Amino acid sequence: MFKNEEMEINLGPQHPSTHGVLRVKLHLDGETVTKCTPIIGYLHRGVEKICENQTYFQGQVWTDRMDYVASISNNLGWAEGVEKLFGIEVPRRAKYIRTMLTEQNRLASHLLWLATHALDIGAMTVFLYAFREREYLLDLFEAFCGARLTTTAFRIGGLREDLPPGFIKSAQAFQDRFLPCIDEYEELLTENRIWKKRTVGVAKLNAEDCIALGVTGPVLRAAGVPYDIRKAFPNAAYAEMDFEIPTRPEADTYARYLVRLAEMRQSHRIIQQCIEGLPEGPVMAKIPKILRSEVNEVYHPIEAPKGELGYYFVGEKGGTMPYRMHVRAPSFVNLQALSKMTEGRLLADVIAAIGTLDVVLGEIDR
Amino acid sequence: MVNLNTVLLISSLLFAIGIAGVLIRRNALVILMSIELMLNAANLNFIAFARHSGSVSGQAFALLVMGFAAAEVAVGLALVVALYRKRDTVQVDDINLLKG
Amino acid sequence: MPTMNLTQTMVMGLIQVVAVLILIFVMVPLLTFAERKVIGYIQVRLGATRTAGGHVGITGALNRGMWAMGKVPMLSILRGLPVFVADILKLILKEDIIPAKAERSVFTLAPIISVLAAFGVFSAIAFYPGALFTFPARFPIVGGLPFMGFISDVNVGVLYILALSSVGVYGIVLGAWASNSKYPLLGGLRSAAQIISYEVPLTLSLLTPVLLAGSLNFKDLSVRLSTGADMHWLAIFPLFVGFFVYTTCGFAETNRTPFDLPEAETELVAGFHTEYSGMKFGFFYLAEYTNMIVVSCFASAFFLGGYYLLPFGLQRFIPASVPFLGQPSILFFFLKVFTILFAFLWVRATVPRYRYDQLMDVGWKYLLPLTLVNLFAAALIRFAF
Amino acid sequence: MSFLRTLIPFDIAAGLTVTGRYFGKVFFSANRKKVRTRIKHFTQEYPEVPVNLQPRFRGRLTLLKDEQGEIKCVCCLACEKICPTQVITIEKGKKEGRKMPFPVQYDFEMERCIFCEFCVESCGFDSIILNHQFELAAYNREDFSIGMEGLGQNMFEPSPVGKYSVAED
Amino acid sequence: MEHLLVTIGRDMFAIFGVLALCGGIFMVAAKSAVHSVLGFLFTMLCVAGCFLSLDAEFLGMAQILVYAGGIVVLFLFVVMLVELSKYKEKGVFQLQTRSAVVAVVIGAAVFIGVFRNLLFGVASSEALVLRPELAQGLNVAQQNAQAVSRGLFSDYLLPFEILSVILLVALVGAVVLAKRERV
Amino acid sequence: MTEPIDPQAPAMPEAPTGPYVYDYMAAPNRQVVLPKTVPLPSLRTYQAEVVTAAAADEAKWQKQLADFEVAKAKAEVEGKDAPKPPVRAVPRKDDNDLKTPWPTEAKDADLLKLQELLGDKVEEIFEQAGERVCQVKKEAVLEALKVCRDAASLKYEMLADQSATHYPAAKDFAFSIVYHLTSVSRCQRLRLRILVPEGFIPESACSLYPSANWMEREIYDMLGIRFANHPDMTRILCPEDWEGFPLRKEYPTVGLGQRDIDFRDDRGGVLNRLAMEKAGQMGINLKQPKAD
Repeated sequence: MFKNEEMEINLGPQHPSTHGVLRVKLHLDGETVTKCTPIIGYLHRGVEKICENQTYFQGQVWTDRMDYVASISNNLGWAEGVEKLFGIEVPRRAKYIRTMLTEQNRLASHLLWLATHALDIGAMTVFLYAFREREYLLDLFEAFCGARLTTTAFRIGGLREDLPPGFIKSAQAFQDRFLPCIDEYEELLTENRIWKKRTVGVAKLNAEDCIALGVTGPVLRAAGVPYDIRKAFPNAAYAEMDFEIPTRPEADTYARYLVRLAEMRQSHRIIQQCIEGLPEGPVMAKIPKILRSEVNEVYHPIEAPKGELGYYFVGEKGGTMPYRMHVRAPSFVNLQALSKMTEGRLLADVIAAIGTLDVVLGEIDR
Repeated sequence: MVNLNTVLLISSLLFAIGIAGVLIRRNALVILMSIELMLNAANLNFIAFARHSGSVSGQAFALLVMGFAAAEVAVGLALVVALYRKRDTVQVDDINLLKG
Repeated sequence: MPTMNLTQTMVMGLIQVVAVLILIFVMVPLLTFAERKVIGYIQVRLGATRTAGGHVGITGALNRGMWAMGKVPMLSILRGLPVFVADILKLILKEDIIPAKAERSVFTLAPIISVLAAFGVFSAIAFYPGALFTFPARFPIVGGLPFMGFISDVNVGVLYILALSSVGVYGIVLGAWASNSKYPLLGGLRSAAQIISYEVPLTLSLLTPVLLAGSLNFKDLSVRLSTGADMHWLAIFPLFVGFFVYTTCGFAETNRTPFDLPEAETELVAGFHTEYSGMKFGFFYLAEYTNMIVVSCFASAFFLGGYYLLPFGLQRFIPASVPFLGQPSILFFFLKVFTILFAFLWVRATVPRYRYDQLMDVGWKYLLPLTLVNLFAAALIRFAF
Repeated sequence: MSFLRTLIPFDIAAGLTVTGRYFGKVFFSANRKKVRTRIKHFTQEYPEVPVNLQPRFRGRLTLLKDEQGEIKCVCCLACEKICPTQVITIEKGKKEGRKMPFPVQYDFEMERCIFCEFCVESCGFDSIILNHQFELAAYNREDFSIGMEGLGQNMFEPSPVGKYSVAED
Repeated sequence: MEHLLVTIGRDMFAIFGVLALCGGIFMVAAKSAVHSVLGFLFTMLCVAGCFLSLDAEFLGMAQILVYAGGIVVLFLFVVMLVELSKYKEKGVFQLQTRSAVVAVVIGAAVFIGVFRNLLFGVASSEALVLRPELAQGLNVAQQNAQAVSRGLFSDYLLPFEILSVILLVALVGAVVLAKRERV
Repeated sequence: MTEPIDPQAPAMPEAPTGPYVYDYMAAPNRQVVLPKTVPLPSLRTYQAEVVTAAAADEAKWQKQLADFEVAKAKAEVEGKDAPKPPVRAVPRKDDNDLKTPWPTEAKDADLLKLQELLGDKVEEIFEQAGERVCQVKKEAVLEALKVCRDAASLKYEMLADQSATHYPAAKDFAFSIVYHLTSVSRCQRLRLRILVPEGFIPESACSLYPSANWMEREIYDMLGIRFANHPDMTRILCPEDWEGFPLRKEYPTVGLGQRDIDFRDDRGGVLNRLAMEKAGQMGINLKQPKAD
């Protein structure tokens, strides 16, 4: 440990704070990290290969299992990608409902992030408070599609069923109780001196590095780049929604925390607009029973809670299954930035950096 | 009651152990510890004589010796660490060159 | 106090040691239970409400019957109480694993050192300044002897306690080293550095009451401080700052949040006791909670008024003639101890944890200057007025 | 003022206020006597207090029967084809006095089922549903192979698996 | 029983002293440096016990505080860091061990020869006994700490100040020595 | 294990030799059907297809006409009624039909600019489903990426995604590698595509876009395409010693690389054998997988 003797330490694959089976190989000089190598693949299930052998309808169930904390966003990406591949136009009501559920799912994902990130840094009560609100959201998902986590919420061409009776009412009830809860988290964390010490200036990644490394989502926005696919390439009903892209110039962990909290408030706003402006009409487009594609390729990105989630399809002539399916998982690309964020910093900052990147291993390893 | 010569015997034996440690061990850390042991033997004598004469001077001196011991350990350990960093060893046998 | 012969002294000492041991062995499990409950309530859940097998056997039948009647079985605060027995049973019955590459002797020695250092402290702590009760004359050896509120009345009690608690660090460091594993080693190094650096402000903050009261005897010190005998009224300020610094350092000494870096589970899995299991782990656990109790006893005795009702020497405003409130009582002492223990749990549930270098910063850059200034102020008050 | 704010931890006091408030609320409401009084804690005591499931909850697959007690399934194999994990195996057969085909065997390998409800969606005869059963734990793998008949594997029984769940007994 | 207890109480110093000797021997003879440190710690605690039995309460506690709380932890710290490397000791003892042992034995013999009369002479048991009434001088009104500090801050103020300067110098020196050269 | 055989021992059913192994070679998923066509979207191919289809349609119509003429002549000869004249089939349309996005001529300014800058290194540009596609020569990919990133009017700063597709049925190439570029400042997207044959080592994009690091490792891991000048060309998702490249079309969904892991510390196989014997006593045939 004295004479340039570095300790090599394995953070994971079984470790309380790596959020799954992430393994990070650290070279430590005392407590300072000199080299940081993320090693992934422990959860590799070959989703892309499986989807090449399943029809476009069936493939959606695998997207649930990628980013399992934001499965509705994944469903949306899949459904919209396939619709783009076939040129299907979705009814407006379905678009609104999709937008609302996706935003609720963003809330759920950000709440989970807040919970685990705070727990990593040591604040254990925020964990339970955030899970309490997430529970309401999961109840809403259960009411809509029957499952809480692996939702399989949407269908190609729209939705399977319309909203259940009473859904709007309970969603509105959640809307009413949610904003005070965010204030509560802020009271516990935002001004707390220990929280600020642990996050301000930690794991910095400026805008140039973010763009060069392909980092998207709240991490990019916390570096001051107002890039949001909901605004840049509007999908679903986002073009009709009125919301802002929260950004911060500091590009550190604290800025990401603030950006995500502000995003939660914006999502709350979007859901309110969806509830108020929900149009009447059918929820399913007219599509044939068996979809047969033409030769086509499509890359469809959406703004998942973690960043740009892109689905790349190659269609075969007359094929009912995708010839090639590829997922641009936001966590996969974002995780590349971990070594740049942490090298030269302390061991505890690695934990904060993993937390602030908000990685989900199901999505990274696919 | 305790006899003074018991104290003296034990302290001289402690001192002897310390000398033996300095002379026969090759680990610089153990040598440093042996020196501490000798200082403690001296302290024991101080206190025994203070007790014998009924004056606190000996105890005050023992306290001073303790402070010196602490200073000595700080410097000694710093030396050992510096040595280890330079030569990758704490064995006194291996330190036979003038230049590091 | 009647004079005692040697045998009587030894027997009385034995009785009192056993009493204190019983106190520890009751308080520590209750403390873990309270930790579950308090943190549970803070986190809008119920905490422990049932032990394993709550649905079988007699208690199971009882529980189910009461649920069927639409009643919550028993008082809900007490329903999880058997958990602490289950905890101890689990620790005792669990397989005691010594890793193959571990240094066996040191590995076994480390938890023992921890526990001994933690327990030994109690021999100088006075829970009550005088005799609690007198044994009736019909008892064979101890008849007519008083049962004191302390084991021994050490002249340099404060120093003794500080010295013993500084020995406790060896348990952690040796256990970490003997595990021959990397996470424990990092935890052990952190712990050694942390405890050594926080011992300085801790000791200095304790010097404030020592300076103000002019004694090193635990009992004398506490009584003099709380009654405010020959103390200027300004002394409340250095006492208050001293209390603040002492509690902060106490959190650090006992490795509690926000200073729980040696066992920061999100960084070092479980820190220095990662490789421990069974009763060896239980010893570390016991030592940590015992240390919490010790810190609470200290803070309560020196800053919060000890055996009297009001803290910081405010007791002088209540004349000794007031029947209950003016008199020293063991109840007041334990009330304060429990309050501080509750604060331990409350803070744990609220704040995040520091980073290692920030922890050192807090210790050396803020607490140490603060205590020095405080000490100087106390000396000024003592000698100027 | 800022110096004072640094010296005195107002921020931590604010956090302590939040947590302390919750402690008080839950402490005074949790130690109640009746079950159905207004409670402040969020968690539920699950096996005793039943779970409220939404009507669309997706549980275990079940075959439905019509009013005569006949199995509705007519072996169109739509569910078998659409299943993403191929957990359904149907064997077609004939039965006396029934025009439509009759499933001689309807096997459901629940250990692989992902509860996506595609089978129910594809069924044109409304002959299967996912019921509301969610305590699907068992000690043996064989317990997860559910069929129409067989030892302890009857699909029409209320709980062929999950027999070790607490709520059942 | 009573007799035994009295004996133990009277010979407390001897017990602690012998234990300290055992610890010292363990320290010198132990193969692993950590074991040496353990032995050292034990010796220090026992020496503190000796101090206590010689009516030097304050010094005993100071011994534990300074040695057990500070110095031995430092030793342990350095030993743990040094033993991290895979470097194996070639041998525990030096090459000149035998001659060293001979020298120590000769030294002890000379020592005993010179001081034999003084220590084990006929009158020694009378002259050298530690009389209990003399302990009162060390224990002014049950406050050994006060007595020691009186001595320290009145008679020996200059050595005390020199000591503080030396400590400061040692502090600076240790920091300079142990500081890593940044490349 | 050399134990003396006890003649009085009860006759045990013979324990299966070796551990229980699912016969992956016989599994239905093991059989691989290689694709017959090359579903590579391309304006040129589409236009050729359209022309061919029109020609085929025309030829069919001509044949129908000729048949009709022949039939009419025959009927006239035989004196029967004249057959109905053929009607040219019009493709049926209804609401359920999909509006398939066909490739169209590139009209976008970015694509034209790119062609202008790169000249004959561009093989093809077109638009499909609202996405811009530019196919460049495989040797010039780094140059094309540099132009895309640095040209003032393009400024595609971010490499959002990079992936590859296997085309075993194609003749002069085996893989297509696509680069999805995003311009964060202009909110534009572009797909760059190269076609590489088996064994060709394209230049790595890491020097221009650091985000390509893991994506190229993933492509190597999944499809076996190596990249030149990559800092760390190793497998990323699969273990280091994995056989084959899973996303190639000839790779079966079940079988290759699959291994049975015995978690018990049973080097001599004693525990396994005992378990087999026990299973044999209980009449359970572990050999037969339940799924079949």
